Amino acid sequence: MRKILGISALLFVVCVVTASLSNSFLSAYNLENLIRRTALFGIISIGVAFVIVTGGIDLSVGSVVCLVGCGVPWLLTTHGWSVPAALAAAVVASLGIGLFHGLMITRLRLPPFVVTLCGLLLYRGIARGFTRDQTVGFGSEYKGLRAMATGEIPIPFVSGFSLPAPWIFLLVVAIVAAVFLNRTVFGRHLLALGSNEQAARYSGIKTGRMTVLAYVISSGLAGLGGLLFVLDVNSAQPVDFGNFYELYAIAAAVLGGCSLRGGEGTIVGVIVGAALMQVLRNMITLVTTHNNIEFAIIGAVILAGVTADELVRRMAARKRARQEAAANAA
Amino acid sequence: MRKILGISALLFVVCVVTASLSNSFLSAYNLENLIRRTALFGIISIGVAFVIVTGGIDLSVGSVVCLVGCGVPWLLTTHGWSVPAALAAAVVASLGIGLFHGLMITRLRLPPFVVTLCGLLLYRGIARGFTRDQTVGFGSEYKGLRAMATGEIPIPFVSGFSLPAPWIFLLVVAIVAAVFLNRTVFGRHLLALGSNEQAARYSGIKTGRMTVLAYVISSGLAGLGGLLFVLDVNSAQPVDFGNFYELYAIAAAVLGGCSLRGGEGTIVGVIVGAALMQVLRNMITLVTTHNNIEFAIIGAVILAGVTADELVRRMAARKRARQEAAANAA
Amino acid sequence: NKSTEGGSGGGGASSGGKKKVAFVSNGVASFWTIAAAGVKAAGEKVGVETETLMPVEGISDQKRIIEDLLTRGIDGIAVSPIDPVNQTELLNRAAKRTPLVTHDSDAPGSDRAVYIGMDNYGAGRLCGDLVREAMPKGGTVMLFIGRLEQDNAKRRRQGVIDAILGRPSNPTNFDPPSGVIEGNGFRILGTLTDQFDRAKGKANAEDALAKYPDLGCMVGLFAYNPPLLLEALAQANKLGQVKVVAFDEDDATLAGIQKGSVHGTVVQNPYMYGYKSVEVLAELAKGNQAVIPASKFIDIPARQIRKAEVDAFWADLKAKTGAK
Amino acid sequence: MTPPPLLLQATGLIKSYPGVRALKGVSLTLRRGEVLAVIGENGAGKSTLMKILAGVQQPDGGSIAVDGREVRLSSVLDAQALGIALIHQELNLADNLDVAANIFLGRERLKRGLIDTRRHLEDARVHLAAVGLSVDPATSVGTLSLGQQQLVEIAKALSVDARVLIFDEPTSSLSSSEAANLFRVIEELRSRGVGIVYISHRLGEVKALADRVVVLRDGENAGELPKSGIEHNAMVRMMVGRDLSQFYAHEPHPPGPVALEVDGLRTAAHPEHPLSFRVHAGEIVGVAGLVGAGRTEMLEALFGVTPPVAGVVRVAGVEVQPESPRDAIRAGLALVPEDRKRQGVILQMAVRENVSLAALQRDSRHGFLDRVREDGLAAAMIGSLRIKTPSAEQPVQFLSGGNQQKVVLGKWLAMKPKVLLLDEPTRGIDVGAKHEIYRLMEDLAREGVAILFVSSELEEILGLSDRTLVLHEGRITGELSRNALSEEAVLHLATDTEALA
Ligand SMILES: Nc1ncnc2c1ncn2[C@@H]1O[C@H](COP(=O)(O)OP(=O)(O)OP(=O)(O)O)[C@@H](O)[C@H]1O
Ligand SMILES: Nc1ncnc2c1ncn2[C@@H]1O[C@H](COP(=O)(O)OP(=O)(O)OP(=O)(O)O)[C@@H](O)[C@H]1O
Ligand SMILES: [Mg+2]
Ligand SMILES: [Mg+2]
Repeated sequence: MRKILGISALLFVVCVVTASLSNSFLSAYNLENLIRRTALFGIISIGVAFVIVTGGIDLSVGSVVCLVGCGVPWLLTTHGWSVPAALAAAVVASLGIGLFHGLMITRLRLPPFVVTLCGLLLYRGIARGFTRDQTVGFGSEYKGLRAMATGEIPIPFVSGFSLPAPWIFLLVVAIVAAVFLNRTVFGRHLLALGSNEQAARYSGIKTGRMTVLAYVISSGLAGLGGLLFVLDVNSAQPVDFGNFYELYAIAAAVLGGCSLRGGEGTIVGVIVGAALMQVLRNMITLVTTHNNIEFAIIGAVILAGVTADELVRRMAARKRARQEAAANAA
Repeated sequence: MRKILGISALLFVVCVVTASLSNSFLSAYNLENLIRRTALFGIISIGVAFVIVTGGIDLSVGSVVCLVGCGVPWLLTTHGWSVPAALAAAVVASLGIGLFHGLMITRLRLPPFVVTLCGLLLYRGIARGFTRDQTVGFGSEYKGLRAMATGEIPIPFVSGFSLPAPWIFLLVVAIVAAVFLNRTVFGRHLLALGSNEQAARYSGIKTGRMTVLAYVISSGLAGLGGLLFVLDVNSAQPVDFGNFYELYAIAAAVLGGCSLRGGEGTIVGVIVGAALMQVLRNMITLVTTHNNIEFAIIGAVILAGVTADELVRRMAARKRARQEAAANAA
Repeated sequence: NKSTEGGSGGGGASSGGKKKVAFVSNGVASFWTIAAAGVKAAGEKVGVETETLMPVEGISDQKRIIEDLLTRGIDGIAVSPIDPVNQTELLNRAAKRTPLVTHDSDAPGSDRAVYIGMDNYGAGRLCGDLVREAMPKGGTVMLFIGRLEQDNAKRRRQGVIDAILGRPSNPTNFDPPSGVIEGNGFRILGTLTDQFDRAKGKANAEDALAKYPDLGCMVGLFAYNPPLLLEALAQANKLGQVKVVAFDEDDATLAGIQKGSVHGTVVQNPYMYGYKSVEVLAELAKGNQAVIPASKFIDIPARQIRKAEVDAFWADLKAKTGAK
Repeated sequence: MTPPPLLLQATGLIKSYPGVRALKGVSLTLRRGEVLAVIGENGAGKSTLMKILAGVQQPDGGSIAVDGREVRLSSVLDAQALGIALIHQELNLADNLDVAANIFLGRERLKRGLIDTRRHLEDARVHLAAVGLSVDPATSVGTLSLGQQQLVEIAKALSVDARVLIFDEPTSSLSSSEAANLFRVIEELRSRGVGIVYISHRLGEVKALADRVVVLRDGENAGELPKSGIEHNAMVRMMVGRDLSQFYAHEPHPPGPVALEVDGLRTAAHPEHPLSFRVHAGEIVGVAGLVGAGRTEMLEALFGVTPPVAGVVRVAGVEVQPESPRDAIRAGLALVPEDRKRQGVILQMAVRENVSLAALQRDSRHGFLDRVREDGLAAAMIGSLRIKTPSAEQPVQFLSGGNQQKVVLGKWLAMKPKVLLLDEPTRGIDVGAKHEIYRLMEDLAREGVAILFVSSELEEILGLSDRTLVLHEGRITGELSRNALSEEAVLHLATDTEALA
């Protein structure tokens, strides 16, 4: 809870500052955009959060986004597959990748960093291979499918603002993920193995299987994210589609309170983290006239945020200690 | 030692395969190129290895390469600084960055992943900011300075092949690093704190100071690498100069036997790891006619390599166990 | 002292007697795929082996590719230098070992045999003229581009700006990307870059629409930018309301012209870049210097495509690239 | 009277780790309602045997029968299904989860497919009460002390409702009152017919509890004692293979000048209580108290691990400000910490590297390692402390607990400290090694080192100390000279909150 408070406060401050500097920030159109982007990045960040909770890392997220994002339109337009067949292929590929990572990590005991780094290189390479580096996209077809990402759901009694469809995906994913993590046996076991794998194993938990599951979730959600991204953007170039998204996803998860040492994390925090990154980027375009220092600002704000969070925490601890000492002395 | 053997064998196999498929591979010109590239990547990988030995991670390497690589020509050509002044600025900046990371990590106890991820965003952003996204370079000036990277040192009695100058830098860096890590008190302290920080502190080691030192070394060598890279290439675009180099550097270090859990690592292994990556890329351009699956191949080879290594290790262990059992039964 | 190394240099080194030439781009894009089709077609026609290489990681990658090509022994290289001024030395080194031409983007200070391509500044001006055509009464304009540090990008953008503002032709102008530029009844509100991240490119378009609800015209200067503009406009229900002027010949752009949501585009002729490069290199490899004009410039002009020209152009393009 | 039926029978169990044969054919039987003690030196194979019986590890050979039927225990769940539960020697809890979640980890109760948190909390309360731990089951395990965590482990095993319950050194971090409570629990389990395997290095406990004793030595059965034959010397003889005469050979020697003077020291954990005492050169001062009494905090404050908030510390008359262990070491202090594996040794490093770690800087030449001196130091310590290791290059993780502890001692002896602080120096250490550590402490005291040692084993305090400080909730509640020292006196001061400060 503590951890989420800090980041939420930061998000709030950034929103207030942006709103005061730009009156377009709170326009329905901009909010819809923000929500859609947060939803897309939120989905892949939640996936990564599961891996981080186990104490692992998944660097392949961006490349899985690329593989699915390029693969689906490629199958549909170049190979004329049907929509269900192409979606099935995407599901199989992304879950299969997660399974592969999980097995390499648990069976061969290879470090997650290495396995998923190879994945990062591999899947983008595969996408570049099969598309022959061609841009792929839906053109003006597949409107129905694309509504998954571009559709809007009107809110009763509210006009001028409607919910972007990806938000529904995020909502479903987040609720399922939160229940899964906090209320089911699987989630409990995942948290346990993240903080002390041996203890989990000694308690009869099939730690290998749980770890594999986490990687499957991560790749699966990366695949879903990749699909939604390409449906939203409508075209993908394998060389750069989803580049660096693993870092954004990990950053969102860590900002949202996931400890890279494992065993800690909340889904709400991850979404707040993803939102913060998107609001920052939005702010830079809305408020300034140059967007080339965007990343510098994101980096600086995150750093300032975690620093402030840490300092506040320390001050609180010191204050508490002082109060206790005073109470005891009295 | 075991760990280096596996990777060295892999490097050897890749070299033999490439040489048998392309008779240009062993040409003096190609070997010179390979040595130069290995040297450049080797230098930044050694830096990262120091951080990995402490159990940390440095994701900012590529951005430091970018900052120094863009900053030096910018200061020289756009601002007319003298060579010593520009170099001094580069040294101060890169060591300062390492110091900053180290202090954030040890004093504020922020996770290295977060601090250096922010660094990754920040320093590239800064470089983009001050160059206003313009390409910078030396044109046809500064030949003397550029000889640091492009110069060649003739070998006595050998004609047709001369050593690229960066190799000298790598040699010096590697020897100093190896001596430092294995033969000095500091190095021992670094290894100790990488294995068990608490025990190291209880033994009177200034763990904070040693950790800071590791980050300073990492950023310092990234700065040196950035300088040599830009002197070699002669021009740098802040947007992509050094992109992903942190991943190559970490991959080289891990391939070379550094454990991401800390406390383990050899300098020779890191260089072999860096060489493997370069030979792989070289092979793909020399042997195949499409380089778009280059990364897929690198990823696949690394994965196959670590997998084979692990399997061989297991087989050896099983064989040893069987022999022991037999000996005991007798 | 390099004469001893194996596999390098002279044309005779290639296997099977067939000459081998390489075409090196400045990055990866569908633009270059069209060029690759031209490379292939020319290779088949003049009987040389061809290869198209696209660097992923910018300049250092391009350098590595050229070095490796020289290692392998190549009979000619056509390259689109990313940073012509600073790459001069590399180009000169390559030119010593094999015939070298530049395409798409020139390196005038180098020893390259000839430049095959168009003038980016001029093409930019053509694009700027389309903006003025689309908005005869003037108005606000936002520019969208992948990156600004590439020489061709800089010149192209400058051409657009100068033409919109009605300035005389001067390729050495440079307006910094931040800040509003005004004149001639137009307000150029800014230039947004996306580093080839399409999601970001689309977000840029959306943010611009949010920031300037009454934006007049959006100009997409890299091939993938106009389609992203169209996506953003479609989602904001502003198709047709905001003018779009494009660069290059993405399918979505051409379809947009057909439908009227894009006013027009400026197309280069990447197919001819590839085709001509191979033709020239093949001749140079035979030792025939006569293909080089005195100006050292083979012009492959850019053209404007509006609704009237789009159908014919598209059909021709499909025929060349073999697309359905 | 027929003996109660056999619950568990292990025959000829064999287990090898890389380079070590931990079990070379060990057999064991356990009957209903029996408390079977398994004893042996460090590294004898006790824990390995128990891990096999609980399905944590699989044997290379031999067989296991439960209720007379041969079984294969290929996982913890298999063993639990047969009613076998193990309390590990090392703590195995997930710090991030609460007490209740840890107790039911792997056996969660469900309600409509989701975890029934309320029922967990309720049931946990019952099990916690059984082991006498009064913490809220919703508190995070990470905030509990070592002893409390140990009790959570025990509660966890009790919640299995096992027929065979294996305790692997359960009392090593318990206070005597907590241990006494545990013994009551064991009695009750026995009366319910549960078969209990009990491992301990505290032979007093074994004598009090066990119905039968099985002794292991070097991975083999070294003998068995029936209830009537359980007696200290017999057990020691079987374990060590020889007699250990005079367990506590304490001879008070005339104390020298004051070596450690502590005046008004306030620790960060208990800043409200100033601590003042002195230790003379050549004196052994014991520190007794219940778990959580703040003894560790006191030592850690003196050693600069968590610098004191106020107070004066003088070592041999010179004032020290212990801001870090380094400062303390410079001043002539040394600390053998409580948690050997986390704070004492670096498991992956060789014996040589561990022994030389603190002395490196002193022994270096301009910052370069002096391998000759380092090797010499390691050899000297291995020799004088009789550290059992194949070579100085052996990674410490492959040594037994006692030998690991000697490595830690060696590290500090190399520094020739004026004051040696020891926190539970014999925790988890076998009799033979204990004996040697006591001897070492005696020798050091004779050489003029001032020794301040914390122990939860009253026997040890009674046997070794010239003077005893008793702590209660961060306060020194009393000081007992050797003549006034008795079990009752210590316990009184350790529990009596009304005692004078
Ligand atoms: N995982 C392991 N890998 C390698 N060797 C091991 C492992 N576990 C135990 N050993 C070795 O097996 C032998 C038996 O160890 P075990 O832990 O069973 O001893 P123990 O009797 O429980 O000792 P202690 O009294 O110190 O707890 C020792 O030599 C130990 O070093
Ligand atoms: N009831 C409690 N609730 C929460 N924390 C406690 C409690 N009792 C002790 N602690 C904390 O646990 C930590 C370790 O206590 P510990 O048991 O090591 O104290 P100690 O007196 O040194 O005992 P010992 O050395 O005998 O184990 C201390 O930080 C202490 O404040
Ligand atoms: Mg044991
Ligand atoms: Mg303690």
